This record gives sequence, C-alpha cells and structure tokens, in this order.
Amino acid sequence: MIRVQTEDFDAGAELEQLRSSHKGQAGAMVSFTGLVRDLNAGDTVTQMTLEHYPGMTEKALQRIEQVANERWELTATLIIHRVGPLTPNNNIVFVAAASCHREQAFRACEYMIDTLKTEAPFWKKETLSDGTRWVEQENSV
Amino acid sequence: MIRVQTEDFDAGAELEQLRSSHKGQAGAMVSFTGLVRDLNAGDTVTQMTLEHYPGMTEKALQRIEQVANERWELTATLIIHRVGPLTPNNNIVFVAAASCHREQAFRACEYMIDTLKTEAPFWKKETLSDGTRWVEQENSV
Amino acid sequence: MLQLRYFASLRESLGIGDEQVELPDNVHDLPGLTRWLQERDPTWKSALADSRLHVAINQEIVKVDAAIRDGDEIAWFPPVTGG
Amino acid sequence: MLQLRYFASLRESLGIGDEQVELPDNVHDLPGLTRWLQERDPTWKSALADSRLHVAINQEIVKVDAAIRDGDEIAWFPPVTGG
Repeated sequence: MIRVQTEDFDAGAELEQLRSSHKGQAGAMVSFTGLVRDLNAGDTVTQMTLEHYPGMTEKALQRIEQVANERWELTATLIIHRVGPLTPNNNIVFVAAASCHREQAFRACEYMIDTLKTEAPFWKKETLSDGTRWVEQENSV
Repeated sequence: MIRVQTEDFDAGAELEQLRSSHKGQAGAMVSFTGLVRDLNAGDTVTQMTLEHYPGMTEKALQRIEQVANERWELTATLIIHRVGPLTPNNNIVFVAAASCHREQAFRACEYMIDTLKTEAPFWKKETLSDGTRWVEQENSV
Repeated sequence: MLQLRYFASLRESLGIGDEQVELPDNVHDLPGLTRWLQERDPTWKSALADSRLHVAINQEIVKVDAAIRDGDEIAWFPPVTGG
Repeated sequence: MLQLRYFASLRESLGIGDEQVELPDNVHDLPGLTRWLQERDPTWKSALADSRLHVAINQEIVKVDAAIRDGDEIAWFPPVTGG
C-alpha cells in the first residue's frame, strides 16, 4: 500500500496494521522512518517543505512497491510519504516490508527507500535562519 | 538500551521514544520486529516458549549493542527480547537503530539482529498439535 | 495542446508551475520542444539549459530524445530529494 | 564449588537445570570436567557427547579446552535460536 499525505503518521499503528493483515504468516518486519533533521550541511533548519508531482508520485511509489514484491518474498509492504511544511524531528517517510525471512524484509525495505530517494518526484526546500534553499540530491540522508 | 521481558512491547512507542530522545539529530530509524509464525517446517505452531540464560543474555545483548555503536555512527539503539510463553503473531524481538545516515542505520540494525540470532542465549520451543519440539538453529527466521 | 509542468527550483526560476501551449508545427520531440521554449523566452533559455534536469512525459521519466505527441503532459524538474 | 547449568533440550535430557559440585581434584579444564561428569552418570555421558553444544564459563562463550577454576559458573547449551 502507498500513501501520500500532509498529515503525520503513526509508525506503530502502521506496523501493527501490517502485522495484523497477515496474521501468523510473516516472521519479520523491517521498517525505515525518515525524519527532518535540525541541521543540514552545517546550517540550522527551522522548516522543511516537501513539494511533489501529484499523479506521477503515486505511480512511482506503486512501481517501487511492485518491483520489491516481484524481487523478494514479501507478505506485505507499505510506503507513506508526507508532503507540505514540516519541522525538525517530524516524520517524512515510512517504508516497511514484512516477510517470512528477515533478510528478504531488510533487502526489500532498503531497496524501496533507496529507489524512492532517486526516482520518486519529491523535492525538499529548507528554511534556514537567513532564507530558504532547495536541498541538493547529494545532501539527502 | 536493552530489555529482556515477558510482557509485550509497543513498537510504535519504542520508535517514538528513540526519536524523541535524539530530537532533530537522527534522520533515519530502522527497526526489525520478529514475530511468532503459525507455521514452521510445515507444521502448525500453537505456542512458542522462549527460554534464556538470565545474566548471560543481558551481557550478550549489551555487547551486541556496544559493537554496533562502535562500528556505525548511531544516535540511539534498542534491543528488546521477550521470554516465556508466546502465541502465533506475538512479538518476539524488536531491534532498532537511529542514525544521521540511513545506510548506517540499516547496517547496524541488521548486524544486531543477525548477531543476536547466533550469539544471544535464547532457545525456542514450539508446541505443535501433537507435542513439543526445540527449534533447530537453521529453521529460525 | 501540450500540458507543461515545472517543479521545485525550476518552477521558482520560471515563476510558473504549469502552462498549456499549442503543439508547435515543427516540434516532434523533446529537443525540438525545448528549443522552441528557449527561443520563446530568455528565462526558459537559461533555465532549461541545466543538464541536471529530468523530464517526464505523461508522468514517466524519458530520455532526452523522446518523441512528443499532441495531448502530452511534459514535466521538467531537478533531481529528486525526497525520502 | 562449581555452578553447573544446562539449558533448553539439554536441560530436558538431563532432567535438571543446575547443580553445584565440588571441583574434582584432577580437573583443571573443560575436557577434564566433561569427562568427570560423563563418568559420573550415563545420562551425562551421552548428552554431553553432542558436538554441537556450546559452553559458557562465567557467562562468556569459551573454547573446548578452556581452563576451569574453583567458583566458576559453567553452562552447556545447544545452538541458540532466539530472535
């Protein structure tokens, strides 16, 4: 499942949902949570705004999830990405994979976040004490 | 932090705790949750009992956490392992690592669960419909 | 008609996020469209010269020589930085 | 005195989880202790013959030829299966 939303998410509730949707089948769940940092490239960040390309974003995330499910044996996957204004320590993204095998869950979760970061049309703009700037690709976590 | 406990844990609350203890510093949190499966080696499992070696267990988990923190740049780590009787879909183990860098968080989390599974003195006993059996090392998730 | 979309720093440089244009007669591919836009306005001339820009046609990333058809949605944007 | 501990399937095979024994006079290392236990009781003789067993002395995994000292806590157990 994929979701693009302005609201926050509850990682625990999402993991619980992932678990209960596949009762007893999955032995392993791996999750990645991406957070807004208060410091980037040495500068204090007071706000972070996420822009995206509605329509293309959903397609890109669906494809990432689909490829993960083709490559690895998974019982469930989830990608949630927030958009709009965020502040330091806010959740940005949540990616999770459930599997019978922990290695498969690790590989799938890492694949999904790595691919999201290079292929999904999101852009980060930081507000610093003295202005704003667009994050460059090599600076991202 | 490490904990060995009979009670269940709330993965969401643990991730939240990990996040709030390092406000704004960590950009990435990776977690692994291990669950009791209802099927192992083709047989239906109705209960799973976790035995451990009190004292040595805590030392082993602390060492695993320490090595992870020496090898990777982490802002926080957590290992929780349950003991006693469990049923299918129950949580068994929760391992999490927070870092400024997602790759470090992935590597550390995977190292901790891999090492726990080969070095920490826990043993699983399954209750099947027709008796009980100790889980063999190669069958574990 | 073509639906043109610009995102992030490129949107800010151009001052607009989207526009509709008639498919010019002699434009059949992305290089042709880019050239036409650059000749139309000096702001586009410099902004679209950035070789790091990605282009999506109908919401799929395409190569620099992709064909353009009437009705297409064409988007330009800098390297993505989400996650 | 030595504190001996047995876990999991080994504990069940032996029927006990721990016991205290006086350090035998001629026992100075793990092979000596194992031999002494095996000579003491046929149940131990077969159970401790399993080459997959791990041994911890004072809660640290040790090699098969580790030294034994009075006061040590020695634990035998099968390969771990937690997580």
